[in-house]
Amino acid sequence: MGPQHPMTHGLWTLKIKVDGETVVDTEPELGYIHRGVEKICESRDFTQITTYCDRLCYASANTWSHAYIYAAEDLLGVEVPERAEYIRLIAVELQRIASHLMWLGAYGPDIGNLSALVWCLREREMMMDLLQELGGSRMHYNFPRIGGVKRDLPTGFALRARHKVKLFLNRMQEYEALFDESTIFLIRSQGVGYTKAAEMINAGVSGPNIRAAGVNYDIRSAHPYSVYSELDWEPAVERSSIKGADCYDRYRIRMEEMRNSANLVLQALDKIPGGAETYHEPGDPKILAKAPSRAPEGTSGSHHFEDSRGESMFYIVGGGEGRGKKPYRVSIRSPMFITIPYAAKTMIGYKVADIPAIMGSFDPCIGETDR
Amino acid sequence: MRVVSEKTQSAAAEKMAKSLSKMDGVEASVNERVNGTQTRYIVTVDVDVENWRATAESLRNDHEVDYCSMITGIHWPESTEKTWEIVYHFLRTGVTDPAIEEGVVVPNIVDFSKVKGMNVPLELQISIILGDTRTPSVASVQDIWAGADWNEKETWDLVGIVFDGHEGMRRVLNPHESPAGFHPLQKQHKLRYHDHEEMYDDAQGFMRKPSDVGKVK
Amino acid sequence: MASTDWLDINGWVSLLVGFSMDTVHDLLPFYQSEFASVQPMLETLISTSIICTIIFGLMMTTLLALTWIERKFIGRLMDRFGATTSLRSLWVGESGVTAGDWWNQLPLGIGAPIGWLNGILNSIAGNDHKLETISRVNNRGYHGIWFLLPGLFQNVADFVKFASKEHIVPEKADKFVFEIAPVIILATTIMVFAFIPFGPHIWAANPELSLLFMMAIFGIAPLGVFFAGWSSNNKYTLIGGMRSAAQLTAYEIPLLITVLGVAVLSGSFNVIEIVDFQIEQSDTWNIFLLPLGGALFLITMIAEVERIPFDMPEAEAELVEGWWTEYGGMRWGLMFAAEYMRSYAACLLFALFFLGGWQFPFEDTLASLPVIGGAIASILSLVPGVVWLIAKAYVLFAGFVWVRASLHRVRTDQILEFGWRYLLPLSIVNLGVAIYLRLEVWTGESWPIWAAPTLSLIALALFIIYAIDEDKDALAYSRRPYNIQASDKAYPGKHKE
Amino acid sequence: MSEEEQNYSMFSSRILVDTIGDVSDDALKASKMKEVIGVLAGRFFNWGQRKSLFPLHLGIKCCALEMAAAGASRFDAERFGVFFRSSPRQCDVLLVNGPISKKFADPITRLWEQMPEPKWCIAMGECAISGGPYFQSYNILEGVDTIIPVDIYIPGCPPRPEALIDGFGKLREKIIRIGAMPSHARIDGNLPVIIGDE
Repeated sequence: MGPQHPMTHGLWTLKIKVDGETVVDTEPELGYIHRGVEKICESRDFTQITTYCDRLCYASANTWSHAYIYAAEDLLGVEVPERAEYIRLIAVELQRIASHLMWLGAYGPDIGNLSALVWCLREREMMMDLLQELGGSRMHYNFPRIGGVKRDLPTGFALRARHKVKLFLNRMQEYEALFDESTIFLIRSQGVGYTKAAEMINAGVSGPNIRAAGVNYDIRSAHPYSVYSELDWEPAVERSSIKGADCYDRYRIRMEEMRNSANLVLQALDKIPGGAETYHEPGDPKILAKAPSRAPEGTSGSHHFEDSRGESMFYIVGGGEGRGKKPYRVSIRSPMFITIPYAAKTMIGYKVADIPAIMGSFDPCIGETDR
Repeated sequence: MRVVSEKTQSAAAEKMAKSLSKMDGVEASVNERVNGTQTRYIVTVDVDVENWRATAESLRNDHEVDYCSMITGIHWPESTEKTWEIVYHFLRTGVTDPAIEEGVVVPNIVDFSKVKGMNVPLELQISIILGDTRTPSVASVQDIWAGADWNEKETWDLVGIVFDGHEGMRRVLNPHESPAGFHPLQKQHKLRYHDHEEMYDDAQGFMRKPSDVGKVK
Repeated sequence: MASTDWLDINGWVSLLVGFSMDTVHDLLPFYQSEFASVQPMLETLISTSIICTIIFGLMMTTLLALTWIERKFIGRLMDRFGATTSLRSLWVGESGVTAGDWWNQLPLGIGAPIGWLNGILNSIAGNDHKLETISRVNNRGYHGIWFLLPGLFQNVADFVKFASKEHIVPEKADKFVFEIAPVIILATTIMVFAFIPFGPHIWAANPELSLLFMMAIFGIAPLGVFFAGWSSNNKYTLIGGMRSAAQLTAYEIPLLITVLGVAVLSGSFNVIEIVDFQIEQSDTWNIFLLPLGGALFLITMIAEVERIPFDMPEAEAELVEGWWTEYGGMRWGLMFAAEYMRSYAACLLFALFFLGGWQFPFEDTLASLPVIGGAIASILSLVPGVVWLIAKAYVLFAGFVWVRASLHRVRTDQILEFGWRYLLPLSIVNLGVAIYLRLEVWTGESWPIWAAPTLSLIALALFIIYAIDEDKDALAYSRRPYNIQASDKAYPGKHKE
Repeated sequence: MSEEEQNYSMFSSRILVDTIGDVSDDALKASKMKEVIGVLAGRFFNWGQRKSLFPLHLGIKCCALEMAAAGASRFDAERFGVFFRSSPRQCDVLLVNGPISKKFADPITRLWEQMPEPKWCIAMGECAISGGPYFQSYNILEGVDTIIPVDIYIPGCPPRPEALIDGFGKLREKIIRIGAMPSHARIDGNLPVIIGDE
C-alpha cells in the first residue's frame, strides 16, 4: 500500500503479504520525504533552526519547536521567565488539541465515516485561530524563542480562548455520539491491534499509545520540564482490555487527552503570573530572557519532550562551523519513526480491512518520521 | 500534579552512577541540567567500545533501563582526540504491564511523588568514543532494546556507523539506490550551495563572485 | 380493477400511433390488406420504442436531481454548502475572465437570445444584486436566483468532463473484459427500469412476472462488477471484486425472500398489481402490514447498491477506489451513473412495494373527510401519481444519504455474518408472517380493522425496545474509561473479556 | 487522425467534423452549422472541463493539511466542483503539496502518467515550487517542475486554503484561455500562473 494511498496519512509504503483477506507479513518503507533536516540544521543559526522544527511535523508544529527550544536552552543554559513558560504551555496544549483533532478527523475516513473528518477540521479551525493570534501564521508559528516566546498573549486572547475551549468541550460530545454510540465503530475498533505496555516500552513506543495500555507514564510527570508541576492535572489513563490496548483504547485515550489539554489551558490562563490580560511588548524581560547566541565547543544539550505522538527528543552538540553560532550536530528523536515499525507488526493476523483501523490508531505523522 | 522530586532523582542518579563506575572501562557521573525553570539530573556515562556490550546488558538487567530513546552518531573529522562518537540516550521508565483482577484490567497508577528504588525515572546519556578509523563499528543492542533496532538502522544510514550483530540492516531514509558508503551526515558531504553565501542575501545573484561562474545557482 | 391516473401516457401513445397508422393505412394506395396484417406489430414496435424513450428520459432527468440531493444533503450534514455550480457560469466566464460576448460569434444572429437572456440576468442578478456581490466576494456560484438551481448542473459538468477524458486501458489488463464490464453493469441497470412502473399507465414493459424478471436482472450487475475487478489486473480491484461478489450473493437471498413475502401478501408477481392491491383492495400500504419486511428490504437494498455502511467493495481506506480503481473517463462515469441508478431503482422499488407506489399518503382517509374531503380528492386527482412516486423515492434516498453520513464501514466478515446469520432467518420469518396474513387474516375484500394498527404497533414497540437496549449498550461502551479525574468507576465493556 | 490524437478528444468542432466526415464538412461549412457547433460545443465542453476539477487525494507534507482544510467546512472547495478522488485514473489535477525527494520522484511521475488527459498540475507551497526551506538538502529536488510540467504555482509555506481555492479559480481562467488541451500538446507561450503575481 502506498506511497500514494488513503491509508498512509502521509507518504510511506507498507508492504503487505496477504493470504486471502488476512495479513501474513508487513514491512514498512519510509523515507519518501526525507529532507535531511539534521544536515541543514548544522549550517543554520540556533534561532534559524526553529523554523525547521516547526516544519518537522505538520500536524503539531508548536510541540516540535518547543522541544527544540528546550534542548537549545539546555545547551546554552538559559533561565526562562515563568510567564513565558505559561505562554508556552498554553501554546503547546492548544497545539496538542489541534493535533489530536487532526488524528480523529483522519481516523474517521479510515473506518468509513467522512463527516468525522469535516467536523474535526471545523473544530481544529478554532484552535488554529487561537494559535494564529499567538504565532501570527496559520500552521507554522515559529512561536518560541530561546529564552522565552516571540510575543505575549494578545489583548482579549484569554477571553476568546476560554470561550472557544469551552465550546470545544461541548462539541466533543458530538464526536462521542458519532463514534462511541455507533455500534459499527465499536465492532470495528474493539478487539483489533492489541499492544502490551512493557512490550511497547521495550520497543520504544511512548506517549498516548502506551498510556492507552493502562500505565500513566508521561514525560511531563516523570521528567518535569515546564510549569506542568504547578497545575492540577493527571495524565489520562485508559483501562485497556486484557490482551492489551486495542484501537478503541487508543481512541479513548486521545479523547481524554484532549479534555486534559483543554483543562490545562484553562488553568494556565487563570494561574499565569501577571494575569492573562496584561500585555508586554515583544522582547520584554518578562517574556524573553537574554540568551547567548554562541555555544562553546563540546558542550551538548538534550531534552525529552512529551509530543502529541510520544516522546520526542533533541540532542544538540554546540560549537560547529560558524565558531559556535551554529550547532555541530543536531539529532532528532521522532516518536513515529520508532512506532511505525512496531505498529506494522501489530497488524499481522488481522484482516485487510483492519489495516487502516490499526495503522490510523497509532497516529502516524510522516513529516517527523522522515525528517 | 505529582511529579518526581529533584532530590529523589539526584539520589537515584548518584546511586546508579556509583554502581556503574565500578565496572571497568566505564566512567559515570551525574551532571545537573537546567532547562526552563526545572532542574534535572542526567547520568552521563563514558564507555569503551569493547565494554559496551557488557555495560548494556548490566544496564538492562541490573538497573532496569528499559527504554532506548535515541542513538546519535557524530563525525569529528577535525577533532584531535576522537573521530567518531556514538551517543545513546536511555530512559528508565519502570513501566510494567497492568495487573488483571477478576477479568478486569487495573491500571497501575504510579504516584511519581513517592517513587523509590528502581522505579525512579532516570535519564542516561552514554557516549562511546572511537578513534580514527574508516569503518567505525560498535556492538549492536538490537536484541536488548527492541527500540534500538530502527535507531541503529537510521544511524548507519545517515552517519555510517556499523553495528556488529545487527539483523536486517538496510537503508531506511535514504533511497535504496544511493551509492554504497554514502552517509550524508558525515562531515565531508557538503550541502548544496554551501559556499554560495549570497544565496541568503541576494536571491537574484547579482553579486556573484567570478569564482561562482558555472556553478549551479 | 386498476388504479387510475389522468396521465395515461401509454394510452395516449398507443392512441397516437394507432391513429397515425390508420391514416397511413387509409392513405396507402395499394397493399392495404398486407399493411393491415403487419399494422398491429408495427404499432406495438413504434409505441414501445416511444414509451421506452419517454421512460428513459424521465429516469435520467430525475436521476440528475438524485445526485444533486446527495451532494447538497451530505454537504449540509457536514456544515458545507455542497456543489453550487450554476448554469450561468456557462455563458458568463470564470470570476471576471470571459471570452467576451461569444454569442455574437454565432452566425445569423442566432445567439441573440442568449445575449438577451444574459442581459436580463445581469439586470436582475447582476453585480448590483447584494447576494451577487456577496457571492462574488466569497467566489460562490450562487447568483441570487433560485431557478438557476445552484449545484444541479455540477453533475452535467462532471459527465461532460468524463466524456472528454482520455480512455486508458491498463497494459496488462484483459482488454475485452475490461471494456465489456461497464456495458454489462450499465445495460442491466437500465433494463431494470423497463419494468418499473412510474405510474399506472407509465411503464415500458409489464409482463405477468415483472417482479421476478426485475430481481433477476438486478442480480446480473455483480457479475459485471466481478469482471471489472478481475480484468483490471490490479490487487485492489481484484479484492474489491471478490468482496462485491461475496457480499451481493450473501444479500440477494434475503432480498428475494423478502420480496417473495411482499408478493405473497399482495397475491401477485406483477408490480402494478402489487401497487393496485395496496391502493384499491387492501387500502393499506404494505409497510403497515410487513414492517419487518420493509426494514429487511431497506437494509438488503443498501447492501445491494453498496453504500456505506456496506460499501466494502469500494472502501476508500484500504482499497483505493475499490473495483473501479483502474477505470477512468467515460467508463468510470457510466459506472458511477449505474451506481446511482441502482440506488434510484432501490428507492423506487421500496416505494412501490411498501409505500403504496403512486398514491398520496392517506389519500382515501383524507378524501373520506366529511367536509373538505371532496375538495382534497379533486385536488389530489389533478396531480399525476408519478410525482408522488418520485417524491417518495427522493425522500428514501435522502435517508440513504443520512445513513452514509452518520455510520462507519463494516468489515467484510461482519457483513457476511450479519447477512447470513440475521437477515436470512428474519426474512424467512417475514415470509411466514406474510403467508399467515394472506391465508388467515385476509378476508378477500379488505383487512380486518385491527390488522394494520396491531402489526405496526407491535413493530414499533419492538423497535423501541431494541433501540433502548442499543442505547444502554452504547452508553456502557462509551462510559468514561478508568481515569484518575473520573469519579465513576469504569465499566468493563464487552470487549474487555 | 494520428494515433495519439485518438486517445483523447479535444471537443472543438474539429473532432465532430472528423467523426462526421469531409463531405458533411463541406455541407457544414456551407450552412454555418460548423461555426455553431464550434462555438457551442467547444464552449460547452470547456465549461464542463473547468467546472469539475478532481484533484488527486495525495498528501505529501504540511500543505496536505491545508488541502484537507480547503475541503472542510470553513473553506468549502466542493462548492466549485473540486472533489478529491483517490485513484489517479479519475483525476484531472495533480496537487503537489510538498517537497519531492529523490525517492518519491519516480512514484509521482508514475502518478502523473496514470492520469488521463487532459490533466493539470498545481505546485502548492514553496517546497513543491523550488524546494523551499530544503533547497540545500541532499535528498530534495528543487521543485516539482523539474519532472512534471506545472500549470499553477501557489506560493506560501503553507498557502492558506483561500489561496488554494484561488489557485483553482486561476486554473479555470487558464482553461478558458487555452481550452482543454492535453498537457503535452499545449501551445507555447501559455506561461504558468503564479497566484498573487498579477
